[in-house]
Amino acid sequence: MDPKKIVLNVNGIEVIYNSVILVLKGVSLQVPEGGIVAILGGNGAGKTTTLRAVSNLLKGERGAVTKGSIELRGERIENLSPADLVQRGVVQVMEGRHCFAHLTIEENLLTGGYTRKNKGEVAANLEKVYTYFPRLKTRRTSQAAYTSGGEQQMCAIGRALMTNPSIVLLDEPSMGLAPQIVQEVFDIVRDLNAKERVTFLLAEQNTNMALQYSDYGYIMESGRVVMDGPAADLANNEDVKEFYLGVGGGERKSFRDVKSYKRRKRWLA
Amino acid sequence: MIYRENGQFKTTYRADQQVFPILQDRLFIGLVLITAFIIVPAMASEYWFRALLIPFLIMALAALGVNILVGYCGQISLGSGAFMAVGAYGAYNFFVRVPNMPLVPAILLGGLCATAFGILFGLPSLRVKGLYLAVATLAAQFFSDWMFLRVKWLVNDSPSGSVGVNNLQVFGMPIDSAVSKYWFCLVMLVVIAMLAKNLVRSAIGREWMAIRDMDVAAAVIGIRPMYAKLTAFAVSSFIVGVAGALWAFVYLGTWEPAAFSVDLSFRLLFMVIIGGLGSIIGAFYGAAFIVLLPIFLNQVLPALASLVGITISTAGLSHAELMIFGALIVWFLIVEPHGLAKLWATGKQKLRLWPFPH
Amino acid sequence: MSEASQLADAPAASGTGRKIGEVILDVQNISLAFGGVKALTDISFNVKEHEIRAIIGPNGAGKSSMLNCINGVYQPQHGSITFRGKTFDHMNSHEVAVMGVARTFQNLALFKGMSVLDNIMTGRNLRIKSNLFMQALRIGPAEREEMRHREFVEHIIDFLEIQPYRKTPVGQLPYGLQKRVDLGRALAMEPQVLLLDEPMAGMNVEEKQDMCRFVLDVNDEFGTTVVLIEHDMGVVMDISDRVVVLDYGKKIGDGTPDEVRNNPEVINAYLGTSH
Amino acid sequence: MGFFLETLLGGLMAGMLYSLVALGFVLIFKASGVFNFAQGAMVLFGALAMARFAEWLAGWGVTNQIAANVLAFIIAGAIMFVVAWVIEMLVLRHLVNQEAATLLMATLGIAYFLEGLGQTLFGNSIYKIDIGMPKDPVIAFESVFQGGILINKEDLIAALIAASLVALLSLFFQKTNTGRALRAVADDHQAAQSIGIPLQRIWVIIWCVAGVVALVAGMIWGSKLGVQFSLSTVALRALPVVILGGLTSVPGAIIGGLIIGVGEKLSEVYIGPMVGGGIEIWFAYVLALGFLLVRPQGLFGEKIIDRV
Amino acid sequence: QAKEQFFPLLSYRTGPYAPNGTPWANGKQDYIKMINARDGGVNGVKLTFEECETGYATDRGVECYERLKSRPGVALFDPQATGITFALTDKVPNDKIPLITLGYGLSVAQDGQAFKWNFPLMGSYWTGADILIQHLAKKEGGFDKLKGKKIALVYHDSPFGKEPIPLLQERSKMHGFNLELIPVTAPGVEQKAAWLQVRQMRPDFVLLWGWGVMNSTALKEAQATGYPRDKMYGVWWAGAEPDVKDVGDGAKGYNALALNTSGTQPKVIQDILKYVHDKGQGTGPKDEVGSVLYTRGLIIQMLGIEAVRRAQERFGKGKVMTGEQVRWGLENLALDQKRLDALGFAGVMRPLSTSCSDHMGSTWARVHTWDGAKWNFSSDWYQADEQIIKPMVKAGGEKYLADKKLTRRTAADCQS
Ligand SMILES: Nc1ncnc2c1ncn2[C@@H]1O[C@H](COP(=O)(O)OP(=O)(O)OP(=O)(O)O)[C@@H](O)[C@H]1O
Ligand SMILES: Nc1ncnc2c1ncn2[C@@H]1O[C@H](COP(=O)(O)OP(=O)(O)OP(=O)(O)O)[C@@H](O)[C@H]1O
Ligand SMILES: [Mg+2]
Ligand SMILES: [Mg+2]
Repeated sequence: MDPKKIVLNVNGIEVIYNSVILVLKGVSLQVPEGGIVAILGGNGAGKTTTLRAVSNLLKGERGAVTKGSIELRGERIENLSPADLVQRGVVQVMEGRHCFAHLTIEENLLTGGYTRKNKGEVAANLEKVYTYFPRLKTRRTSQAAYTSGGEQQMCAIGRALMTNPSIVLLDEPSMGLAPQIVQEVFDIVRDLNAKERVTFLLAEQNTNMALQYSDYGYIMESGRVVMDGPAADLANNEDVKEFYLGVGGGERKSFRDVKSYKRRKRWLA
Repeated sequence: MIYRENGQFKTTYRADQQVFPILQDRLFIGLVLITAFIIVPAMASEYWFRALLIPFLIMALAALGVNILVGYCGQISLGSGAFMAVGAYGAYNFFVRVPNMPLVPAILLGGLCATAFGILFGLPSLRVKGLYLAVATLAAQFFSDWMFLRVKWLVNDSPSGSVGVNNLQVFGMPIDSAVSKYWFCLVMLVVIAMLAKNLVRSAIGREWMAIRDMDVAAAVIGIRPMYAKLTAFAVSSFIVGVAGALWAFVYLGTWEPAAFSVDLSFRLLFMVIIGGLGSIIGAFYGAAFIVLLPIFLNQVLPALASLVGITISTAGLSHAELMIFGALIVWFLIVEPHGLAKLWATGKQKLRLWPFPH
Repeated sequence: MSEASQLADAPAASGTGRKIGEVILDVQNISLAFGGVKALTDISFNVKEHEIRAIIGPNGAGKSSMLNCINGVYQPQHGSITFRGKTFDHMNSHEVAVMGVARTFQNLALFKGMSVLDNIMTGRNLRIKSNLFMQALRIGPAEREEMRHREFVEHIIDFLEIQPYRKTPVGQLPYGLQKRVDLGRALAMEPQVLLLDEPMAGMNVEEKQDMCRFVLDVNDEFGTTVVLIEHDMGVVMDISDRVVVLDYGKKIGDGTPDEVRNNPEVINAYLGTSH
Repeated sequence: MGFFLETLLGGLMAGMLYSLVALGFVLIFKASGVFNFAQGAMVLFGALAMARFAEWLAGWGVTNQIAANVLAFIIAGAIMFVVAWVIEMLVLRHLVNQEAATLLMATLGIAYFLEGLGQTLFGNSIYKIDIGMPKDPVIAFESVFQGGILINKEDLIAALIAASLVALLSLFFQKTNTGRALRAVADDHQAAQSIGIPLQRIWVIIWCVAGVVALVAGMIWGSKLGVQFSLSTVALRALPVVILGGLTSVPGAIIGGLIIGVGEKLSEVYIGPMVGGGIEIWFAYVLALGFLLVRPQGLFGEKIIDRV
Repeated sequence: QAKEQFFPLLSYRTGPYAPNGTPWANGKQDYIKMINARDGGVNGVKLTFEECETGYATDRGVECYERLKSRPGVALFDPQATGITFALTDKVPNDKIPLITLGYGLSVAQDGQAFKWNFPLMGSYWTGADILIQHLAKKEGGFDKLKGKKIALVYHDSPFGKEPIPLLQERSKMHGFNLELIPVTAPGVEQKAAWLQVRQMRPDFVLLWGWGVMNSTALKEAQATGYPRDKMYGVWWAGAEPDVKDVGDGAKGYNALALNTSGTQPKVIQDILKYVHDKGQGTGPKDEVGSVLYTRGLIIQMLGIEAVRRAQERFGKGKVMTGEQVRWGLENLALDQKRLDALGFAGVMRPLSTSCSDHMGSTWARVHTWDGAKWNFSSDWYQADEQIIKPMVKAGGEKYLADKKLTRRTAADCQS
C-alpha cells in the first residue's frame, strides 16, 4: 500500500455475539484516505460484522468488540455512538436495506439529511441522489415498504449519501439490483471517490465488480483475513479467479456445467 | 467441560427429537422431577406449600397457557385473567350444578368453557394485529369482570357474587391437606406441560410460530392463519382456564370476580415476557420471578435493613419492594432481552465451552 | 452427501434427461395497479412442465408482483391464471400451496425465531395428517409421521449442505445461508412448481454455482418446474429454458435466452450493452 | 333532549381528559415503537410531585397560591426531565434495537420503580392540587330545555388545555425535522442510528415531553380526583382511546377520546340500566374493537405494513 | 419460651387503597404498643405483632395469612379487605384461627352457628343499610313518608358494594320507595355517567357504598352535577377523613354512617399519645391519631385483645391463648358501658356483647356529617331492625351450610 494517509485503521479486532459466539478472530485492515477498499469473502465470513464493528452498530445486535482497536484518523472510535460517527463523516449502508417502512422514499432520503443543518445543502443532496437514481424520483411519494427490492436498495444507498459522508461503508450495495444499476452504483462510487474524495470500504459478493473498481482488497474466511493485496493483483491470483470470479482455468464456466462436488478450498481453517 | 454434547451422537432422528437430547439435561430434569415429587413434599413446610409452591405451580400453568398464545403464536393477550375467570366459574357451575360431579372433569370442563370464550374473543385476531389486538383481549377482560358480577345465574345466585367450593376429592382421596393440593397441582402441571411441549414441537406448534414470525409467508406455504390463530386461542385459553379453575378451587377456595382482575392478566403477560417468549420452561422461570420475588423481597428486606441498622417503616418497605422489583426487571432485560429462559440457555452454552471463554 | 452428489452427477450434462412437457401454468392478461402505480399491465405468458422459466427486468418492473399474483398474495384487477387446466380469477394462498406451488422470497421471509430445521419442517405442514390431539399426545402414528417428515427434511438439509446449522435460529445465519434455508423450506413442500425470487442475490460466484446446482438438480431429478427471477444474466442465460422480460409492468420480450439476448428492446431496457 | 345533549357534552369532555393521558402513550410509541406501560405511573409521579411541592412551597413561605402552583409546576417539570434522562441512561440506551415486547417489559419495570419512588418521596396519602379550577356547575339553556344543560367549567378548561396541547404537538410532528426523525426511529432503531440520528438525545427529549404531558394530565386529573395512587389507573381508561385513534397519531388521540368518551357515557346512561349498569368500561373497549374491525390500524394510525 | 400473644396484621400501605388502609393499620399497631407500654400486655402476656403488606390483593393476602398463621401464639386475623376475607373464610376452620371483620365481610356471617370462625363485629352492610333507611325515615317523619320516594344506591361494583342490595330491596318492598341501582366500576375514578344518571333521575337521597378514591370522586362529581351533598349518605367506609379531605368545602353537608367517634378527647387516645407517640414510638404521623379510621383500628385491636383477655378468664390467666381459645373469647365478649369506660372507650362506641348465635355483638351505628373541616354527629344511635335482618341472616346461613354440606352447630358445640 502506498504511504497515503490511513483514515481507518482496524487493528486485530475480535467480535463476540451474545457473549458466546466468537465471530471475528483478529481482523486487521487499513483504509487509506480517498481509497476504495473491498472486503470479499463467502457467506458468513464476517464481512458484515466487520463493518458493523467500525460503524458501532454491533450493540443493537448484542455483539461487542472484545479485543483490538479501531481508529479513525488516529482517534479511537470504539466508544463513540453511531451518531457521533456520522458527525465525523462515517456512514454505513446496512445490509438488507433497512428502509424506514412507513416513511415515503423522499422522507427516507430527507431523514438521511438529519445531521445536515443547512437546508440548501439538503435540497442539493436530494437532487443529486435523484439524478443518480431517477427511479427513486418517480417513486418518491410511495411508502418505502411498498417499493420493490431494488428500489429499496437504491433508497438505502441514497439515504446514506444524504449525510454528506467522507467515508462510506457499503454492505453489499449490488444486491438485488439490475445489472445496469449495479454498473451505475459502482460508477457513482468511482465518481464520488474521484470528485469528492469520498473513501469507500465495501463488502461485496460481486467480486468481479468489486475488484474492478477498488484499489485494494481483503479476503475473509471464517472471521479472519486470509489474503490481501492491491485489487489488480488479487484479480490475477489463480485461487481468487477460481473461487471468486468463477473463471478458474481460463474460461468462465457455464453455471449449467459446474461440477457438483464440493470444491471449496480453505486457505486457513 | 461439565456440560457438553461431544460424544453424544444421535443415531436416530427420534433420539434427536427428544425433548432433552443431551444426557446432562435428562439427568437434570429427572432430578428436578424427583425433587418436585418426593423431596420437596418431604421437606417443605405448610407455608411453603400453601403460600409459595401451590400458587407458583398454578401460575406457571397459566403462564404456560399464555405463552402458547403470546409467545408461540404472537397474539398479544391482556385478557388472560378473563380466561382464568371463565375457567373458574365454568368449573364451579359444573361442580355445584351437576350432582356428584367429580373434580377433575369439572376442572377440564371449566377449561373447555374458557376455550369457547377464548375462541370467541380470538376471532378479531383474524383481522386485528399486534398491540391493537390488546383491545380485543382487554374487552374480554372487562366484559368477564362485569359478567360475573352481573349475571346471577353464573354465581349460583349468590347475592354478593362471591362463590366457593369445598370437599374436593380425586378418586375418593380428599384434596385438602397442603401436600395433597400440591401434588394435585403438580400432576396437572406436569401432564399439561408435557402435552404443551409436544404440541409446540409438532406441526401445530410450527404453524403457530410461523404465523408469529411472518404471517404472509406462512400463508404462502399453506398454513391457514385462521386455523393456526384460533387453535392457539383455543389451546391457550383451555390451559389458562384450567389454571383458573385450580386457582379458584385449590388456592382460593372462595373467590370474587376481582380475584381475576386485569392486574392478574398483566402479571401473566409479564411472567411470559420475563420468562421468555416462546419457551415452555420460560413460563416456569417467569412465574417464579413474578410470584416469588416480591414475597422474597418482602421478607428479606426487613432483615437486610435491620442488618445495616436502619429501621424502615412498613410503608417504606413496601415501596422499596416495588422499586427493587422494577429495577430487577429492567436489569434482567438488559442482561438478556429474551428472558430468563434464554439466559439459562446462554449459561448452558457457556458451560459447554467451559473452561474456555469462547 | 454421497447421495446428493450422485443425484446431481448423472444428469448434469445440460439437462438431456429432461422432457419439457405441456403448459402447466398459464398467465393471461394480468393487470395489477396500486393506486396510481401500474405494477403489471396486461401480462401473459406460460410455463411448461419441467422447464426453467426466468423472469427478468429492471428494478421495479413488476417481477415480484407477478409471483405474488400467482401466489395469491396480490389479487390482480384483471386477467386470469390457469394452473393445470383450472382457471382462476385470483388465487388463494392456501389453495395455491395445496396445488403444489412453492415459493422463495426476495426479502427473506423466514420465520426468524425458529431453527433451520423447524423452518424447513414448516414446508411439510400441508402433508401432516395427525390432528391436534394426536400431536399433543405424540403417540404412535403421530410420532412416526413426524419422524418420516424429519427424515425427508434431513435429506434436504444434506442436499443444501447446511447440516451444521440445523438447530441455529435462522435470524443468526448470514444472509446467503438464509437464502438456502428459504429454498429448503420451499423444497420441503415437494412442489410441482417452484417460484424463486432472486435466490442468488448476495452470493459470490462459487455460492451461486452451488445454488444453480441445487436448482438444476431439483429440476432434473424431480422434474420440478422452476420460475426464476434473477438479476445475474450469467445465471439466467445459462440455466433457463425460456425467459420473460418485463419492463415497468409491460412484457417486452419472451423467448429462449438467445432470442432474448438479441432482442434490441431488451438490450435497451435492461441488459445494456455490456452483455 | 336536554339530557341527551348533557350526556353528549359530558362524554365529549370526559373524552378530552382521556386524550390527555392517551397523548403520552402516542408520543412514546411514535418515537420508539414502544408501548409505554409506565405512562400511568408517570401521571401519578408528576401529579404527586406537583401537589407536594405546591404544599411544601406554601410552607416555605410562598404564600401566593398562583406563584406556588406555577413554581411547583416548574419544579415538577424539571423532575420529569431528570426522570426522562435517567430512564434513557439506565434503561433505553441498553435496549436499542430490541423487540417491542422487551421494551414493553422494560417500561413495566420503570412503572414499578416510579410507583415505589413516587410514594417514597412524596407519600401515599391523598393530596390536593388546587389550581383554582371552578368546581360548581353552570346550567345553560335553561329557557330551551327543561332543567337546562349542565356544563362543567372544570371540564371545559381541561378540554381546552388538552386541545391546545394536541394542536401544539401535532404541529411539532408534522412540521419539524425531528418529527420525521422520530418516525424513522420508531420504524428501525438501527437504521436510524446508522444515518446519524442521535437516538439517545431523541429519547430524552421525547420522554421528557411525554413526562410533561403526563404532568399536565396528572395536574388536571389530580385537581379533579385528588392525587393518590388510583391516578395511575386512568391509563386503562385511556387505552381504548389510543388504540381507536391509532397508536401513532396525535390528532387520533383527540378524536379517539371524543368517540370513546361519548360512546361510553351514552351507553352507560341509555343501555346500562337495561342490563344492570356498569358497562361503560367494557363498552369502551368493544366500541374501539368495532372500529378496529373496520380499520385495523385505528382511525388515524399508520397502515400496518405486511409485505413479502 | 416467652409468653407472647401474636397478632398478625394484614394491611395495605401502598396501592389504590393506601390512603384509607394506612390510618386503619396504624391504629391497630399503636393500640398494641400502648397496651404493652401501659399494662405490660394482657395479664403479663406480652403482645407482639407483625405487619404484612397485601396491597388489597387477594393472593398476596392469602400468602400473608399462610406466612403468619403458624407463628406461635397467633390470636386472630383481620384481613382488612373483603376479597381476602372470602378466601380466608374457607381456610380458618382448618387452621382454627378466628377471623374478625369489623364492619365489613359477609353479612350472613353474623350467624355464628353457621360461621363458627367469622366475626363481623359491630355491624354488617345489612345493618348499615337498615340504619340508613331508618334515619331517612326519621328525617322525613316516619316510614310511611318514604312511600314513592326515590333512593339511589351508588355502589362500588364488587361484592362489597353489592352486599346491601338485598336488604334495601327488602326495605323498599316494605315501605314502597323506589330503589335505583347505579354501579361504579372499581376503582371508581370515572363516574361521570353515574352522576349524569343521578342528575336525570333526581333521587331524593343517594346512598354511597364506596371505598377509597371512589368516595372523594363521587363527592366531586356530585358537586359538579349539582347534586346536594346533604342528601347523600355514605356507609361507614365512606365516612372518614381521606374521603372528604381534598374535597374540602365541596363535601359540606355530606353524611355518613359512623361506628365510632373521631377526635382526641377519649382517654384511650390520650393514653396512646402519652405512651406511644410522646415516646416517639408512634406508627404514623401524630396528627392522624384520633381520625375516624384510626379510631376504628383501635376498636378492632381492642376487641381482639379483649377476646384474649376474656379467653384467659376461662382458660387460664397469664397464659398464651390458642386460636380456638381466642375464638371462644370472641364469642363471649361482654363489653358493657362500665367496661368500655374502663378501657378508655367511653363515648367512642356502643357496648357490645357476642354469643354463639350472634357473632356481631352490636348492630348500632349513628350518622355524622362533614362540616367542611371535621365530622360532627348528626343523629343519635340507631339499632338495625332485628326482625328484618334476622331471617335474612338465618336463610343465608342455611344456604351456606347446605352448599358446604355442613350442619348447624349444636348447643353443645356452642359451649366449647
Ligand atoms: N446477531 C447475531 N447473533 C449471532 N451470530 C451472528 C449474528 N450476526 C451474525 N452472526 C454470525 O456471525 C458470522 C458472520 O456473519 P456476517 O453477517 O458478518 O457474515 P457476512 O460475511 O456478512 O456474510 P454474508 O455474505 O452472507 O452477508 C456468521 O456465522 C453468523 O452466523
Ligand atoms: N403492495 C404494493 N403497494 C404499492 N406499490 C407496490 C406494491 N408492491 C409493489 N409495488 C410497486 O410495484 C412495482 C413493481 O414492484 P416489484 O416488487 O414487482 O418489482 P420487481 O420487478 O420485483 O423489482 P426488483 O427487481 O427491484 O425486486 C414497484 O414500483 C413497486 O414499488
Ligand atoms: Mg453480510
Ligand atoms: Mg422483486
